[in-house]
Amino acid sequence: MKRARLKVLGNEQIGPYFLIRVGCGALDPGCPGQFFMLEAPGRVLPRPMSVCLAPAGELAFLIDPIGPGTRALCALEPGDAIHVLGPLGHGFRLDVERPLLVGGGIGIAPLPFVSERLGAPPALLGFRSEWHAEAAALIPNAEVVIEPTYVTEAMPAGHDVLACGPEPMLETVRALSPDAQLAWEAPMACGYGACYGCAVEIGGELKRLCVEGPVLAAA
Amino acid sequence: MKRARLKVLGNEQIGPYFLIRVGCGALDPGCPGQFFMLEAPGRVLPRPMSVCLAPAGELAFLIDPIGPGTRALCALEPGDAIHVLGPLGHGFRLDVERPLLVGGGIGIAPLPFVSERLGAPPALLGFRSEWHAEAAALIPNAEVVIEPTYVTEAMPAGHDVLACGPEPMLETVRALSPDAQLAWEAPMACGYGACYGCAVEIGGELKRLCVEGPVLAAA
Amino acid sequence: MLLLNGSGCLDALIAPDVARALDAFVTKTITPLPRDGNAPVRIAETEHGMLNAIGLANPGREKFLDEVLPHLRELGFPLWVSVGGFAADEYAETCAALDDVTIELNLSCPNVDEAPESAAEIVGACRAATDLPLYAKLSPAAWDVADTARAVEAAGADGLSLVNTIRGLSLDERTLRPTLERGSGGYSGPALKPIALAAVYACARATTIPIVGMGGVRTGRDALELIAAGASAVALGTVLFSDPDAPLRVRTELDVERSARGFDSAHDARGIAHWTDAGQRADVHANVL
Amino acid sequence: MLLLNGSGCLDALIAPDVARALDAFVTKTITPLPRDGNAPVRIAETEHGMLNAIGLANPGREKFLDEVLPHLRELGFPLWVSVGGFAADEYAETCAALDDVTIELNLSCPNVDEAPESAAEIVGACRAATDLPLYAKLSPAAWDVADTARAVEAAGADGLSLVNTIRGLSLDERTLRPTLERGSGGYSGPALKPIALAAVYACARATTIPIVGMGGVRTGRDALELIAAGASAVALGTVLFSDPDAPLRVRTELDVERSARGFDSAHDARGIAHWTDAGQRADVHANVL
Ligand SMILES: Cc1cc2nc3c(=O)[nH]c(=O)nc-3n(C[C@H](O)[C@H](O)[C@H](O)COP(=O)(O)OP(=O)(O)OC[C@H]3O[C@@H](n4cnc5c(N)ncnc54)[C@H](O)[C@@H]3O)c2cc1C
Ligand SMILES: Cc1cc2nc3c(=O)[nH]c(=O)nc-3n(C[C@H](O)[C@H](O)[C@H](O)COP(=O)(O)OP(=O)(O)OC[C@H]3O[C@@H](n4cnc5c(N)ncnc54)[C@H](O)[C@@H]3O)c2cc1C
Ligand SMILES: Cc1cc2nc3c(=O)[nH]c(=O)nc-3n(C[C@H](O)[C@H](O)[C@H](O)COP(=O)(O)O)c2cc1C
Ligand SMILES: Cc1cc2nc3c(=O)[nH]c(=O)nc-3n(C[C@H](O)[C@H](O)[C@H](O)COP(=O)(O)O)c2cc1C
Ligand code: FES
Ligand code: FES
Repeated sequence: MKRARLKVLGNEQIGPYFLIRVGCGALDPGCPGQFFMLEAPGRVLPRPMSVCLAPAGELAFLIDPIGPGTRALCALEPGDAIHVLGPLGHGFRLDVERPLLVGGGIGIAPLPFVSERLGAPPALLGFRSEWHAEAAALIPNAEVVIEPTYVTEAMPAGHDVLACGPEPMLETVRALSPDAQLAWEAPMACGYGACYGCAVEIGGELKRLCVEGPVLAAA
Repeated sequence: MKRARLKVLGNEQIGPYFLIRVGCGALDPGCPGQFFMLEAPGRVLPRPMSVCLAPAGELAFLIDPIGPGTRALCALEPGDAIHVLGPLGHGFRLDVERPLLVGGGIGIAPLPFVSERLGAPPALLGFRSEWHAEAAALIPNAEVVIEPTYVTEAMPAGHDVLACGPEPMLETVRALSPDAQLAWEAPMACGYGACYGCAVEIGGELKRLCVEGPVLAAA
Repeated sequence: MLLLNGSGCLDALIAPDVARALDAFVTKTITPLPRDGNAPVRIAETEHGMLNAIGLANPGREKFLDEVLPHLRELGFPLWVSVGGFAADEYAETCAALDDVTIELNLSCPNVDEAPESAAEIVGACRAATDLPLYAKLSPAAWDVADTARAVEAAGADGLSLVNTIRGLSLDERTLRPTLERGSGGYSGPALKPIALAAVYACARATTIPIVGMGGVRTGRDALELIAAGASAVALGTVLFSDPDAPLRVRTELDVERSARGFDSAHDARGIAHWTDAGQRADVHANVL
Repeated sequence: MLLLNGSGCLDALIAPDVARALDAFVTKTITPLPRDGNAPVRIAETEHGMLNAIGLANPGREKFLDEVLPHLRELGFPLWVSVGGFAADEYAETCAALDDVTIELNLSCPNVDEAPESAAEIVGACRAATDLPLYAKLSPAAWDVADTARAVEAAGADGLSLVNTIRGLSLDERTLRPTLERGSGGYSGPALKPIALAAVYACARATTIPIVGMGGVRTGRDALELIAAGASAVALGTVLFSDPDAPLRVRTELDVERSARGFDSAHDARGIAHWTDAGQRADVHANVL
């Protein structure tokens, strides 16, 4: 875990999302499923964002502008600089035999990096609309379903599932595929185990998602 | 008293000060010695500023960047817009026979407008340095003294003095010239009589400077 | 939905147009004797709010009744008189001398040295002295403001005004000495909003009387939040200093906000922060103002 | 000038490098029994601060003493243990079980339902139970925090920690329901700074014991302000969440600030907000930590 002030290199809109590229400076890009805390200009707390892509010397984040923090991030322009802390948490185990990436909505954010590291395994992505589905272009080998169809209705059996998406989606994936790896979300103030804000129930106890996760085994 | 969002037309540095010109929109420029409350971007409260010049369709303010509010104002760029409220308070009586304008430091701010309205009467201006004295160029017919000489040492008798400057200067002017008109300062939150923050002793009582002044008779 | 000014944040005689844009005008707190207030400097800005140590500058009861109130009446809008004092009987005497106004008892000024007597005791004394509507204005500087709210309701208050300022201090950037001559002052403005929301939310559960919410309101959205937390009316304080047009603006923004959220009136949004998942109201029962 | 973390704002076992940059590490508050804390959502950002309703999540006294404390000791830096409870004897029992640490009594957590017993009573019980240095951590939610400060000093406290969070609430922008599952939470961060300064300033005049100042510190300048108001040490809370490098940064900034103002050490600036015009210290007599 390191903190650095990184230059914004690019900001490109993809459907309703924004792909923000920063120069990664001295920061290690980490593993797929890990995340960084990004300074959201003008806000008190940073925001957790999964690494979406990590080409040499860069880090890219795919961000959905849903509130004040993400809106501030999506308004960044090339030349701006923000403080970034990471990599943080535990990402996906990549020692899997028949990987299937499953993502829903902005939950696809960590999957391009996973896909790259796993050599473009099959992916199943669900979106609310064709517009949102534009982001599927970031992931090769992807089948896309649009609501009212849900990814969990189209999920083939017999795979090692690596999933990220809204909570109801993850719950259904967990039920269908008990040894899936699931990337969860929780509000985070610090991202490195200091605030105890991100507590979620893990094995019947409240534990810090930023320390134990965000990727957890389904069972 | 009216409030409007006004466009910044120009920002020119004069010595250590900044002359900010705004389009005056529907606002009446008021009389010399009156002031406006200027929104200071990013700050909670607006800041009181004397009208420095009021060419047709414009208002100009001369501002000394001494704290967070004035620094924010001096950082304005053409094209920016700020809320402005005014004109406020009571300015100088202009029905005087032998006017002499006396100013010290940023206290010269209201004098260009006074000078214009009175047809360029003699002025005596004191500054801390030659650099500060560059602002004297805004006032025709001005004699300039630089510290360690003080304006009050150079002040001729037999004039109707209209003065603005730091408190010690005004106190000395008051002693030398009992029927001078003096423009005072006090911290102001509202500028229009709402907060009772700007109380100063006037005739033995605490009164609101923004309502009774800022220009008061010396005696 | 009534929109008022915070006591001490507007002078209707000097700025009648601003007061006219409100539903009622609340006076600065009136004490039995005239007060010059504290020595200047009495106001200071902080990063996210402001401090004041005006110190209840006011003409005193007699002069207020004889000279100020008649002029206020001429303006023709509903009046709330903020009543202060240093003992229960002082409050009660002022209440007894008033007529045809709503009374707000300032039980919470942080800018005078004297500690306040028990809020409930003051309300009780005033209740005995007048039949006029009595609002108790409380400080958020209490371990549990809802306790005080319950006590003043039991003592006969008709409503609550929440919140007054909380004590704060700032230092001059150069000298590191207090900016205010008095040292500390009352902290108001944006930074106060979460504190005000917590107080309104807690008191709406603890009492059945209407609440005037205030503290850091700048926009219609802020006003809607206080209403959602349980307020029946909203007062504007610090925002009036930077924007005398705030009454009309906030009202307009509030209309836009509440209709975008499907409420036919701001009143319908009152207390919705207390709704349960089932969509029913929880134990909020504040009456309509 | 000591730099600490605010209790509950750092876990030295998870982030030892952050803790090492401080002069001592303060644990999260330990209660007699283990606590999961409140249900999520437990944190929320506001415009100028944050809210938390962690609810004293901690492993409980036994597990802390047996499993956590030994690991903390291995890290080798000075330890402060924050002690909580729901009755004076609970606090005292934990104090009695501790050794070779400084104790901070958390008398002020806004995130549990039980009202605190009298602060002085708790301090008195703990004083009887231990000879370790005892700091009393107070809430700013009091009409006059200096009164409490005097009382805990008389009861045997060796120092004060000022301030804990104050109760606040925020509403979800879409649903207008409380963002935190618990409803209200403790308000910390930049908005709290003027409140913290006022508390430190008042208590430095009211007592003779050293003060750990905290509340909204982000920069060395903020730290210097608390020192000027009377603090002998400064703690970093919320700022650690956005900047784990804050300890070193704040220390460096503090050095630059104080030397630019002509002070040979930050310690020399202690209490200068209380100096009179004549340049003498007024009635501040806080001892050196
Ligand atoms: C480990 C981790 C990794 C993450 N990675 C990414 C990522 O790569 N890209 C990304 O865009 N986000 C990601 N998130 C989520 C992101 O951090 C949050 O969306 C962000 O913190 C919200 O901040 P805000 O200020 O914009 O909105 P907030 O003020 O926090 O929320 C605004 C509103 O949005 C609602 N809301 C909250 N969360 C969501 C949600 N997920 N969807 C819709 N509405 C919501 C709330 O009810 C609220 O009304 C990640 C979260 C975690 C924990
Ligand atoms: C009626 C009226 C008219 C005014 N007209 C003008 C004008 O035309 N141009 C202009 O530049 N200013 C004018 N002023 C003064 C101006 O309003 C203040 O300088 C400004 O409000 C300061 O705000 P700030 O946030 O920059 O500094 P603050 O934070 O308020 O003060 C910063 C620091 O400066 C110190 N300080 C305060 N006042 C002064 C001062 N006057 N000189 C030096 N240090 C000071 C304080 O001790 C503090 O440490 C006027 C004031 C009044 C009341
Ligand atoms: C300058 C000033 C003077 C005030 N005077 C009084 C007063 O006389 N009586 C009172 O009950 N409240 C007084 N208040 C408190 C306000 O009425 C209000 O409760 C508080 O400022 C919170 O609202 P705000 O954040 O919108 O300003 C005063 C506040 C300010 C800023
Ligand atoms: C997430 C969080 C958890 C906290 N937990 C505790 C705690 O367990 N015990 C305690 O005494 N204070 C606790 N505090 C209060 C802090 O120690 C500190 O007093 C307060 O946050 C003010 O400082 P700040 O504004 O720098 O954060 C907590 C604060 C936060 C933000
Ligand atoms: S986000 Fe702070 S502990 Fe996990
Ligand atoms: S500045 Fe508010 S009353 Fe004068």
